[in-house]
Amino acid sequence: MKGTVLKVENLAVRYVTEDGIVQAVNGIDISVEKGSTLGLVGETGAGKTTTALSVLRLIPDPPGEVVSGKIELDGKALMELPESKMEKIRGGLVSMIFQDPMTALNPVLKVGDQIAEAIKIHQQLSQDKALQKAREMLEMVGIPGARMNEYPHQFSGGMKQRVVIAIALSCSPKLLIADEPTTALDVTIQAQVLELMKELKEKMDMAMIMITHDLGVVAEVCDNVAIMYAGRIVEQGTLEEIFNNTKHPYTEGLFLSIPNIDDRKAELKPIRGLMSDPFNLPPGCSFCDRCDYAMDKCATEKPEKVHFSPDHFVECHLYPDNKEFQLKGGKG
Amino acid sequence: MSDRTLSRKMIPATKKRSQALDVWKRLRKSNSAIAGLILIFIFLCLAVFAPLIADYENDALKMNIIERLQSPGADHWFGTDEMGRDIFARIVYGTRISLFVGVISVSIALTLGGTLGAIAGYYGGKIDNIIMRTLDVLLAIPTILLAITIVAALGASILNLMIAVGISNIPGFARVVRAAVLSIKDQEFIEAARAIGSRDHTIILKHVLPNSMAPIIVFATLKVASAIMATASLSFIGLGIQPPTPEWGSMLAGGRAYIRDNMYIVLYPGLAIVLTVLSLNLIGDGLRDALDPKLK
Amino acid sequence: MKDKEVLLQVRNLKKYFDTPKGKLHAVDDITFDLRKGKTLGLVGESGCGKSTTGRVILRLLEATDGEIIYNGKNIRELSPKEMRALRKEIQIIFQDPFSSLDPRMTVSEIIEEPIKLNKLIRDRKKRFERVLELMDLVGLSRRLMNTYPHELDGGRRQRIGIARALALDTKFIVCDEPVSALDVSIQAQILNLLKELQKKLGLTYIFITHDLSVVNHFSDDIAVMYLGKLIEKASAEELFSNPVHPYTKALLSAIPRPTLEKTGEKIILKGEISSPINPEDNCRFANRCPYARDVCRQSEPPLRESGENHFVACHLF
Amino acid sequence: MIKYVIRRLMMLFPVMVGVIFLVFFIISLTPGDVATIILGDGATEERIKDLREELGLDDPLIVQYGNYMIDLVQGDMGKSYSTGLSVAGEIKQRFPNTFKLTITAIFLSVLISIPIGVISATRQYSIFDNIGMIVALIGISMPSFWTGLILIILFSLKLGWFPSGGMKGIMSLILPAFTLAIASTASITRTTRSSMLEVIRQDYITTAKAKGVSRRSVINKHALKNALIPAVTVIGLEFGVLLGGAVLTETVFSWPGIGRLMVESIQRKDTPMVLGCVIVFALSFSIVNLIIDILYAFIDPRIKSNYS
Amino acid sequence: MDYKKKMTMLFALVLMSLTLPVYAGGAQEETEMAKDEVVVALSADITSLDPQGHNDTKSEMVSFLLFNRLFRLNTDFEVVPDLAESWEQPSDTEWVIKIKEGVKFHDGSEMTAEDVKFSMDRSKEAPKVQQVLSEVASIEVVDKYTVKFTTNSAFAPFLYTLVHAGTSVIPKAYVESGDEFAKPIGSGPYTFVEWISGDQVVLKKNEAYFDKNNMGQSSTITFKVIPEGTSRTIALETGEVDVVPELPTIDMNVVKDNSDLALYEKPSTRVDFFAMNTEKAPFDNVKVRQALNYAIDKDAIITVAIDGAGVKAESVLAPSFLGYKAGPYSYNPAKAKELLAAAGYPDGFEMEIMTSGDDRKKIAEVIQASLMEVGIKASIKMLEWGTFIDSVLRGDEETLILGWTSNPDPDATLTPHWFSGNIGGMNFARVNDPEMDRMLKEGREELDLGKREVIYNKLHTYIMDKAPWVPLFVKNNIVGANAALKGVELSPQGLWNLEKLHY
Repeated sequence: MKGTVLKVENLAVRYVTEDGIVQAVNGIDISVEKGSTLGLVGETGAGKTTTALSVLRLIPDPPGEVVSGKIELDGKALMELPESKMEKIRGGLVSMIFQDPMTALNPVLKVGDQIAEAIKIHQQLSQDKALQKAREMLEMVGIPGARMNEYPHQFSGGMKQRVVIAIALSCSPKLLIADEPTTALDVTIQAQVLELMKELKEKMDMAMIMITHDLGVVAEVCDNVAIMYAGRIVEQGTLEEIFNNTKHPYTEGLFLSIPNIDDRKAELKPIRGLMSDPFNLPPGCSFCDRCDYAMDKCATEKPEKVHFSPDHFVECHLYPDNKEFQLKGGKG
Repeated sequence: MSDRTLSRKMIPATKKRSQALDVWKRLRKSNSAIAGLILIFIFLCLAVFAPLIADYENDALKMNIIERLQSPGADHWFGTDEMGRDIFARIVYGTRISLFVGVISVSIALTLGGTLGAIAGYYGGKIDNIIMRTLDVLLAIPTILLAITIVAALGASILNLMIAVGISNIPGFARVVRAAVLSIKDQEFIEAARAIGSRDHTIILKHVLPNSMAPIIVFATLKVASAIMATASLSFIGLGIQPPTPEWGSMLAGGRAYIRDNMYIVLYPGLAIVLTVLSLNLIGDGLRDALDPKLK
Repeated sequence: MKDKEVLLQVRNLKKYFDTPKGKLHAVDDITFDLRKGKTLGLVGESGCGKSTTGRVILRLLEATDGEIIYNGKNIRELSPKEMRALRKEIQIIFQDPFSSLDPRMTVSEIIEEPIKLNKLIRDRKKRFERVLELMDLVGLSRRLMNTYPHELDGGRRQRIGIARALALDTKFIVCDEPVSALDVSIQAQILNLLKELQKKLGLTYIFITHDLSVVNHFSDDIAVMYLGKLIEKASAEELFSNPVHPYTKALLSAIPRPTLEKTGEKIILKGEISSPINPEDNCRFANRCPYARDVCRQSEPPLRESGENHFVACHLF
Repeated sequence: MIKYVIRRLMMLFPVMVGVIFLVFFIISLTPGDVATIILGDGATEERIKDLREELGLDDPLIVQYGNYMIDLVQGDMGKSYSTGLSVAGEIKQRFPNTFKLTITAIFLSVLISIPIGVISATRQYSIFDNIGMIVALIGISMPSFWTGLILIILFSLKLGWFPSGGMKGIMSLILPAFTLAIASTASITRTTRSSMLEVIRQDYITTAKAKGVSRRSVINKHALKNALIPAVTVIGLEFGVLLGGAVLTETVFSWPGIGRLMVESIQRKDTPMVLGCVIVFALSFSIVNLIIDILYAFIDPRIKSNYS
Repeated sequence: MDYKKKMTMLFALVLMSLTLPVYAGGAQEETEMAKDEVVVALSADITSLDPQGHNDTKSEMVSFLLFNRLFRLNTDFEVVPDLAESWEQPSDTEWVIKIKEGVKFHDGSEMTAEDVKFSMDRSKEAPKVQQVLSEVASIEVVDKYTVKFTTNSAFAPFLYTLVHAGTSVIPKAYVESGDEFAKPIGSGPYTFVEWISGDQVVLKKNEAYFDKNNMGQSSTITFKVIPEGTSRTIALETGEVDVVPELPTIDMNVVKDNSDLALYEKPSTRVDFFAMNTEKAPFDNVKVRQALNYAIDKDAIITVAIDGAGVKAESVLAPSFLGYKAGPYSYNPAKAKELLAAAGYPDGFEMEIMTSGDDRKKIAEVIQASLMEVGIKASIKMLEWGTFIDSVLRGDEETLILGWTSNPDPDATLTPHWFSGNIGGMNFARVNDPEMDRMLKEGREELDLGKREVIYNKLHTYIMDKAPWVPLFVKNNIVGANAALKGVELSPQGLWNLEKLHY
């Protein structure tokens, strides 16, 4: 281990809306090591993006509010920093790539200026020098430097995502948070972008959080995986542990819901039902009413963490009593 | 953001709920819209129950030289005008005229402009081009100037005033309806309707128009407000409603010479206009929010 | 393939759009057959014309040229009246469950509309029973009858869309990316439902998607499109085990697989899809193809049979 | 870009031909005989007949229209029926005044409304926002002639800060321009606010924040420019409202503009003068909207690339 | 950064626009010296600087300062010579007039009989004023300073026609130069400086004026156009104008109560009247017409419409006229009802009042209210002036309200209004009465004043008996002025002799 870049403890975030309170994130712990990639996996509404935005302290307030939590980035306690200090950290120490490259760039500014802006803020360079650096960044993500005077609408989706990556990486952050960076892209372009990100991550020796719902992407880029469900991390472990030693029924359900490209006859075994209403989470395990293994106490008691290795834990009532329990799906 | 709204209202409904009710629920949350509704409700009551409040012939029309230019007081809440008519009574009856003129002229514009806009938007292409280029001609003349020209030509009367204000608002409505139709017609549920074999008119009437109503209702509300203003403006340049009909605009225009010493003569009709227009605007704004699916 | 089994024949279908910048060749001369009770997967990346193809077949868009023969009749030549009659048989399920349902109609109204419109069941009560029956069929709880689509989640909405498509004497459905807007777990539910319905009702599907693993799972035959052209066509098994076209190969290899066992090297394509506006007379994939030769830049390859029932449009064959 | 401007300018011609025909038609509906009005009291039948012939009033409407258009193309807008002065000359004298008034009003509106709109949006639901929006609504709801009279009484009669009317120096411009600007200020403020609110929810604003851009910079550099696009549309439309409002304001403030001229001419059934005024109004309104469209290109590069 | 550049450019544009020429005028100057400038407020712009190209009182005020006529009216409306040195009447139809010698036009050229003849001929041809000299058959130049007018028939009020602005003498050479009165040249006490359309007319004192007794007093006279009544008064109060010739009656008290301002009042010769179209039922019935004469409350009208600034009109001309006689009517609704019942309308009827303009609208409203009392339901139809006149000439109206400023000679008002030949013209009541026609002709051709008076006396009585009009009131002319302004004179037509205004 080369040291911890990000440590999040007991983070809880909620949104207060007219219709009620959404418990978006309900007390999660994350840590990301230097040079490694954490996959944050979950479906719509699991709280992945909220987690990411909390790290940058960009939760829109109102309606969002951070209820509790400690966030330590590169040794700095972020929650205590004043806004002005925080501005220095965003885009510097930590930066973020967003899901939809179509809307993530300001349509009225040239892409070169948009890259240079971050550089100017964090590296105190002159306009000319910053632009020079921006050109280099563009070239690094595989776009001819001459295109820096163009506007976002002149770029295709994949190219825009490259620009977004260039912005995020322009100040060599210690941590890169990528929020579904390839979901909006076509398969062949997705492959290009993933390849590029892997390559740059190596080159710059960054830590990364990859937010995705696609276990295929996870398999390709992540070292560690955290599975989120209804604002909780229900299972976490190394890539291998999660894929080959799946413990949580939800994780298993995810695997069984994906058509197997190499075995077209394999039947899909979807998770039944829907995710619980985030306005009204059940008192026990949030997953219990969809779970095939559910027991009585699942409905009433919150499950505790059960560790299988220092990195691999699961929050599920199946295990505290019977660590050897095997899921039926027999994933693998 | 991944925290999109989920199915948060799994209401086990057994009866069909009206959407108007939903809109009303959202509208109710806006204080200003409620304030506007209350004001308009008051004005509507004044209009409907005017005969219970004041005597049209004797208070609002009949000259009473002895009591002319009396300041507001117990006998005459808002004072009397230069002919000794009770200003309060005139404002009460004026509510009828002003709201009537506003609503009818907007209805004219909505019917004609709306039809043209819907046709242009739905069929697109050449039809769209012909309709919209023709309306560009109307659009090139600022609304009030067009209204002035028309009233001057037709002569000043309530009917002509409504026609003039109505006609001059046609291009505005055509544009709003067209834009609304355009934004709806490319949605997949229109294609779905076609896929199950619906005909054009069914699609327009059953799917396109009901779904375009939100911006149209909002626009219409705001336009009733501006129609009332336009009427007042026309009165100011002597093209308004004929005496002794108590219309706010003409009260304002007729009383403006007294603004120095008997300010209440123009103050109250002016306030009536401001309050009506204001409340219509408040309602329009509230409706805009309440009808906006994005805010659901 | 025997003609008897064929439900739909598409011959040299073209759909061009006029844009300010020129003619956009959305669908450019494609030909395929669809067997009764089977599923044809139409695969390709965004902008390749797969959705347009679906809509043109249903005459939601008018084709520029070509024939669409359904049960022996050329759909393109039907009168509006005949077309309306045919619409009882051919249906569509849309990608976006958010915009494909009229937000001002309740669930039951949406499902009831096609029945009412086509006067299939005139009795109100019976019609209502049919609606409930359909809701059961697609797994929609009856209590949702009077809710509005915006109050429901994507999966349920997609079920409404399916119920609507099944409300008539449906025989053939164009499924236009029916699951791509859904979460993985919901996606699997809908895929299973569609498959079940096919078995139960003997439906024929055209399944349009960009997701290769889904199409492999779901289809009997697969046609791959690139920039308006059909570049490869084969049975699903054949296509996945033995892809011929360089684009198909790249596409297959680019899918991120949720497994730790890595199979073979990834083919990462360079560049992006070129413009479908006024395309030149060449292989449309040539500028990205790692194997492109001069001939590829000079003429358009025709669709040729490369093996039994395996067609490919590539100069390399 | 230049091509686009030229094309747009060319498109003005059919619109103007239509506008002139429309007004011609409307005015022809006006009862009253022009010749009688010109000759006034005690004119003999014969003189009236002669004059009718001279002015071509007996020709069918379409012929009159044609003749007018032929003259117009040659740059001749005719002579006023009531004063005999050249319409073009009169408009040349009067129009710059209206132009000054409306342009000043628009600048006043923009200078006031954009900052207020932006501040309101960034402090949504604050006291500033609430008060600002209520004031804006009241501004929209006040008839301008009424406001004008009240302003005159207050600022020129009671306080003596500004002249009550006329066109003498910068001071005399302030009250009428302000009166005229009130309603527009209100609606531009509201538009700016709502578009700003929409913009600050966009993803690229989050991107900018994630880059570490300061709050002020996010608003001024990233949000404002995007929010201006709808605001600019409204400014274009408001110009039409201002031109219309000028008719009233010019009367109240004795401002010798073209709006007053038009109303007076309508009342005198002075067809050539009315037509001249309408043409100038429609032209300037159309040209302002063309300028607005061109301005888009400066603000929004996406639109610019559509022009070529 | 080009974003910044663009913003700078935009800002520069704003600045530029703020320095447009309009601002060149700068703020008003406060002079400590006695003011040598008089600003007169006009309610509407002048229509023309050509004295023969207009026929309205605003343009007249300017014309009277720029040009001279052969005669002029004094404040009591008596004819006094202006350019005329002397005149004689060789026969009933011939007038020989000698003009003053050495009268110089503003360009320095001398006025001759040629100019006079030219001007009169031009006047007869000018559309706006051709009726003024319609009785004149020909004009001849007798010598350099003498002209001879020949009238069609004996025409008693001939000299009165020569006071009209349309008979102003203009230099022949100037008109022939083709300047079209952009910079008019006259002979009057003031010379032309500029006319800014819709805004103001500026005149400068003519130092070389021929009549040293009637020299211009102030070095500059500016006419400012202020259409809003209230604004005119306010402008007077704030000192932006020095005199308001048409002060809104409602503001009389404001001026009276202000020690810095002075109010001038003088009865006019204008009669505002309510005329009934005798061709249309029920107004073809004389009883109905008389009933309305009893039914209309003139006091109320005076109070409401002109704030008391006038007197009741009892006949069709102002009392000051030759042969005036008041009619027999007074406000008496009961009597009106009686007459209506006698005429067959015990329950009244519905009718329409047509008129034009805001002031008249108020009159109409009072009449409407009065008629309501006797059971007549009147509706008001407001028309634009042009449309109104046109409708009236066609006889569309049932009843109408109008005002008429009488020319000094009774015939000039009576013949247009009551001669049957003027139906379709100024005979608003469309009266066709041979007896009336006879009396009119008699009065007009009678040169003996005493005999004329008797004739007109009879005529007044006759007309009022037939009651085609309800004469409403004779309004006072109200002029508001700065208290320090000297030389404010009023004639029955309003502010008079403006050249005498000064501080």
